[in-house]
Amino acid sequence: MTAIRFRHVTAFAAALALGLASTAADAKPTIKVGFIGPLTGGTSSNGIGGRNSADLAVRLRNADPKAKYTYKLIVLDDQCKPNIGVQAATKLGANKDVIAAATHYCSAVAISTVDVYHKFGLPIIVWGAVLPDITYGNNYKEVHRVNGTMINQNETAAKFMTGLGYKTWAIIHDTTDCGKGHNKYFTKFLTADGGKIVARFGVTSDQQDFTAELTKIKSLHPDVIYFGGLTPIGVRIRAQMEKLGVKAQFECTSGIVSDAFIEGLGKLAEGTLAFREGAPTEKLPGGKHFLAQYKKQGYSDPPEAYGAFAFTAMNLILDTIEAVGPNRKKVDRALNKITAANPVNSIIGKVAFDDHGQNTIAVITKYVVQDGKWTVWKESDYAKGLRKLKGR
Amino acid sequence: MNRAGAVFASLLPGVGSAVAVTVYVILLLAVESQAAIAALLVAGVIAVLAAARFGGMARIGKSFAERRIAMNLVIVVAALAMIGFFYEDHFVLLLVATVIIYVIACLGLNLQFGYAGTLNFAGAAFFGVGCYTAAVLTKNTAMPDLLILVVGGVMAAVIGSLLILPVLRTRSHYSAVVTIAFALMFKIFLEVNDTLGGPQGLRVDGMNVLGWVFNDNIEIGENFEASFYLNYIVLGLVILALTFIVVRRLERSWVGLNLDAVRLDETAAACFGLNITRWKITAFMLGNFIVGLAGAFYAMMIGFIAPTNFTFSDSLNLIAIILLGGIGNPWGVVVATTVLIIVPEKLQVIEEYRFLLFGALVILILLFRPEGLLPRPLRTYLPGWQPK
Amino acid sequence: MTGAVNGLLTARDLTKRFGGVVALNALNISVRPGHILGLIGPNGSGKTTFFNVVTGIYPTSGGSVAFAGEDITDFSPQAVYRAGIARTFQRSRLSLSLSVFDNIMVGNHIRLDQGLWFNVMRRRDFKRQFEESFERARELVTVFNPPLAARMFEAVGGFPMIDHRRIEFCRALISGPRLLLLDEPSAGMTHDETTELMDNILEVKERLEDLTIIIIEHEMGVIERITDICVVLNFGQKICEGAYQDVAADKLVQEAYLGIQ
Amino acid sequence: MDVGVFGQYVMNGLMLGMMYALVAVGFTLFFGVMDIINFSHGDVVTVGAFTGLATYLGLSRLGITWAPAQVVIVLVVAMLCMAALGALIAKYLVLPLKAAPALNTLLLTLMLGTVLHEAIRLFYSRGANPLRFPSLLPTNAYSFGNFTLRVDIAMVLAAGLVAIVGIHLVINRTKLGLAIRAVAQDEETAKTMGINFTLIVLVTFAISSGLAAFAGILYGLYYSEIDFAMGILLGVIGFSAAIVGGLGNIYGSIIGGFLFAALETVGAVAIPFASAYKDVFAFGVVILIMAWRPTGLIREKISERV
Repeated sequence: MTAIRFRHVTAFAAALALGLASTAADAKPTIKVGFIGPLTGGTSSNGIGGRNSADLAVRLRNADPKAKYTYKLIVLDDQCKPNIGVQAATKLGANKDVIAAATHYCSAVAISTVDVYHKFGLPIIVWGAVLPDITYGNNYKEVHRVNGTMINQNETAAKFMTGLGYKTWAIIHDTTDCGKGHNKYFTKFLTADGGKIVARFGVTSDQQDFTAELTKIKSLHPDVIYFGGLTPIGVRIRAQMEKLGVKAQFECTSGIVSDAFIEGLGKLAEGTLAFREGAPTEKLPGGKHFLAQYKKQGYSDPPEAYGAFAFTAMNLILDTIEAVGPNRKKVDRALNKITAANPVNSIIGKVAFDDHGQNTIAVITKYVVQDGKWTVWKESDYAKGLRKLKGR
Repeated sequence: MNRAGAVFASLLPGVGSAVAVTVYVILLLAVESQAAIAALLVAGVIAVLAAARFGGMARIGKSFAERRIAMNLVIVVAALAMIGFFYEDHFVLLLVATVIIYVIACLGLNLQFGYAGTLNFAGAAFFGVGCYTAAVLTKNTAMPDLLILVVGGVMAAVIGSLLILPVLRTRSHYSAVVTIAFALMFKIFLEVNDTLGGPQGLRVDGMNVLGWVFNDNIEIGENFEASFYLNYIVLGLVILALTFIVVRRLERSWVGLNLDAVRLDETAAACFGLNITRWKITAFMLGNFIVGLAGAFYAMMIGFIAPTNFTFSDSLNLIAIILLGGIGNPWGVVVATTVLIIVPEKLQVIEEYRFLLFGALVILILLFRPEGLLPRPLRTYLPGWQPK
Repeated sequence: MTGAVNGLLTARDLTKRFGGVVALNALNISVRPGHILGLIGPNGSGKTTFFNVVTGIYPTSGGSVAFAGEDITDFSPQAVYRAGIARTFQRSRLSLSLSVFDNIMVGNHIRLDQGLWFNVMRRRDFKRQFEESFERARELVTVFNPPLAARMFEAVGGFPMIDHRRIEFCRALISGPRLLLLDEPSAGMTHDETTELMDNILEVKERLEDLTIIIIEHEMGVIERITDICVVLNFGQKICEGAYQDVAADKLVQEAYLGIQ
Repeated sequence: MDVGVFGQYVMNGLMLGMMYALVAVGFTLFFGVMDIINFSHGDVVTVGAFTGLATYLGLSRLGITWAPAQVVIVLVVAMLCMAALGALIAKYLVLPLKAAPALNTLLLTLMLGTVLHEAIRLFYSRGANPLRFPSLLPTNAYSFGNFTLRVDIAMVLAAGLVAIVGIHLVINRTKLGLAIRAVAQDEETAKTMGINFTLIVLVTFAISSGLAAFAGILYGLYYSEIDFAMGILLGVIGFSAAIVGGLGNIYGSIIGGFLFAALETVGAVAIPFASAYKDVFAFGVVILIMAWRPTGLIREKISERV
């Protein structure tokens, strides 16, 4: 019996400690908000950039004396894997203290988590995933998105590439909804613009060896290899293209616009093309301010391509909570009121959600890797004709 | 001492410990501050060690053995109390439900490994078979969900039967590679096979039994609303109870004896007429059935499944649970599952390191206490039975 | 070969080869019902192999085995057991982690209802069967060692070697076989223990008149004391058969053992 | 399919086969001397690769940038470290469990594998992400139609083959090899012949693990990318290869390695639309072979005393 008495004692001790801890909180009530993104794995640089940017929004808010609440950011890792994402989403949704969240860089994850947010009534703003169906595939009032979809970037991509005079394509895409989406839309626009697709391969999201596919592609001599997917596979394909002596222009999507892609390939990255919705961060209305603040906080990693979106998403959430108070339903209703009729200003310019909670981003930026940097096409030596893409 | 006194005396340790454990678990689940949780865990370990040191364990065990019916009731009450305490906390209830499901699955694997000695490295794969069965059936058929659970189990058993020939013909290392190869094959297959959702995975509809929708919160009147996870927990507990009884009775019967004999010495067993093949198949099929059933249930509860749910390391974790709990001891499974699932979830500090810790833990167990936390006791065919 | 005619177990030209090695070479052995036959010979002369072939652990390479008029050549071990042949092993193959009762019940397999439904759902009937089996086992154990009967539900690992042997005997006898194959029961036991054990065997033999036993032994004392007839093997061949005294006197046998040329 | 493409496939197949064989040989050596399966082997490959990468980074810090020197030093350091690791594993984890059931050792090594690659994931800087492995070999290439031969790949291939031949010579031509084979044959007799059993086990583990490091670095050079999980599949394939060839038989495991690679490549060619099926295909075949030849293609002698 000693054991049992002993347990009781410690139990109460623990309870006591708990009580003290809670009373020791400061005057402002603390509100929890969430962030989910890929913090580990091949796409982690984007995830961490996004995490830091969201965290920046929270820090600035907590530093602001006028703020009604103190905010605590709950950060979860979705590893860019759908089921891990669903687990993370369930965690946030199930935790009643979390009022709203900025979630997901990977479309594959986002598309599978929207149900969860709907089930738990947790308002979220997607900050990086580009698959249209995330917002347009359902009527969930809880789901919003500040960044654009993959439709426009693929339209631009097709027009641009055919414009450069390329004729034949081989498409490699990962078989997640994200890769399939890219495959679908790029094919649609490319065939419209008269491009010819000679081969098409669906690959799994953690495939290591592409020699089989590339050997096949090589024997078909396409002008361009289009890759619809994310950084890690992009790196492998490009590297193995070199090993097999595949001489084709490498064209990708917003999914590889990250420093990790360049780090992973070094010199080989040179000349890779990619397309992304939204202007480059430094050219955004509030871009300068954002980058300055980001620098000031001294994060070890860069904000990456979608940091500005993550910052905006989190800021929107915080503004809304300040306005209507920490209540999921209220916050959600308030977010849905941000429409073309009454848009709000943010560092990425005006944000207005349509009836599917989708923010409209018209501008698409064309990137090319030049000297180990993602360079806007217009300003690149390639556009100026000082350097040549493959086969031009 | 009079009769009533004696009864009381024999009940006290069991009831006392049950109450203590219940309170403890509730606290552990309720507490948020990492320090408090750590403190609780340390306290728990010390308490258990102390209990063992001063023979408390023996007394508790004794009173559980003597007052079976009473104790079972106590356990049920304790479980209900726990659930009642958290009736509206989605997250805690989700944890509890997960624990329940994993216990069921591990009971199945325990049947294979603990009794028949067939080490199945594809546990997660067969779990996955159940999950995908549920996903496909809920989407494409109007089959009643309870039936789907059963079908999930059957599918796991059927697909498992593909492995029976190689598993039977091979011995230890070699049969290990069969299940390992299958585990990997299964995951890769799911990834590359588009019709089953590929790496994207599949949505699964929640359960709906006779019009009772499991995914809706339970609302009674205006101001009472309980988490929808309660539905799953209740059903889960029922399934668990049934599984537990079946496994327990199997162990406490000639079948259990035969399985042990087969595991310990095939040749000798054969010389006394035991049909090795029959018993290995029985254990393998039944085990996979249980695992698959658990899988189907899990899929419908969690609502989404993808290949990365069913990796080789997931299979290893299932084995780790059995090993930690004490090979062949169902109660061990319960304890080990609770520890391995709840502790990392609560103690966020270690959550990141959980796999590392699992691995290290198992290594230590194998080196220093191969019989696990709760070593399997000798077989008692009829609890409380005394030779005349 | 007179015995062969009405022998309970009769091996004809039984042959077993492992690759090039001939372990049993056209062996003819027959044992009369109710007899105790001693099987002796130097190490590697094929005694245990003979048991393993008879009990179906090894397939034969030639020849035949008949039991009670039925041809049991290359029967599976299970079938041999069902036919009524039980055995013990040289290195006692008990499951040390199981209880005495469990180990004995393994031998009782043939009498126990193996149906899943019976075992899981019909617990009342199971209880009855269990109690019967327990009584049976307890009686048998009492014959060998009364104190043991009080400790039926303790792990075998905790008992001394001699009790292991006894438990093994019980495991072999519980099913009421007609032929008992004992593989060197005295192995790893002191002289006194061996004597004790032999008393046990003889005691059992008295109770079960028509039980036939084939015993492999090195202890000549044992053989002399309990066997009705001996067969001497060397290099898988029978070199001599007869009552112990005659066999012991035989020149070939002495050579085989002492290596006199 | 034209000759060039065919040649390319053969090249890919040889490359994979060589890596599998290197790993498989390790498994078979463990099994030979100890009758155990060391499932951490695959992750030792990983650790070896990461050690190599770390060494490279270190060298660059020191300003040693002459590629040939880098290659040699990276290889030597990684192989020595892994050899040491292997010996430690043998001494403190495998030998203590000698008396326990074989499955315990299997489990222990499996878990050790988890510990190893999890440790990399958690404690190696950015270890959770795929890391770029430097191409330390000349990258100029020669094209013949659709067939491209890259110097570095040719060198990697050659190196691998040399290693395989080397280990084969060690086992069959040296005193050490004799001792190893003696232990593999019959531990007791070997002991009576005055062979230090423990020492031989340690040495064997060291050799195999050294080979693993070698394989890991070749992997890095070939894919120019390594990540903490790479060893899992590699290990299992290596093990399967060893099993298919018949554990404890060096030739068997080498054959098994190349056979496995051949299966994958054939699978990839046969179903190019989803070349990832190649692994499903390969593992399926392994299971079938197990059913057909329960102790591997080249039978391992099983003697049971009753």
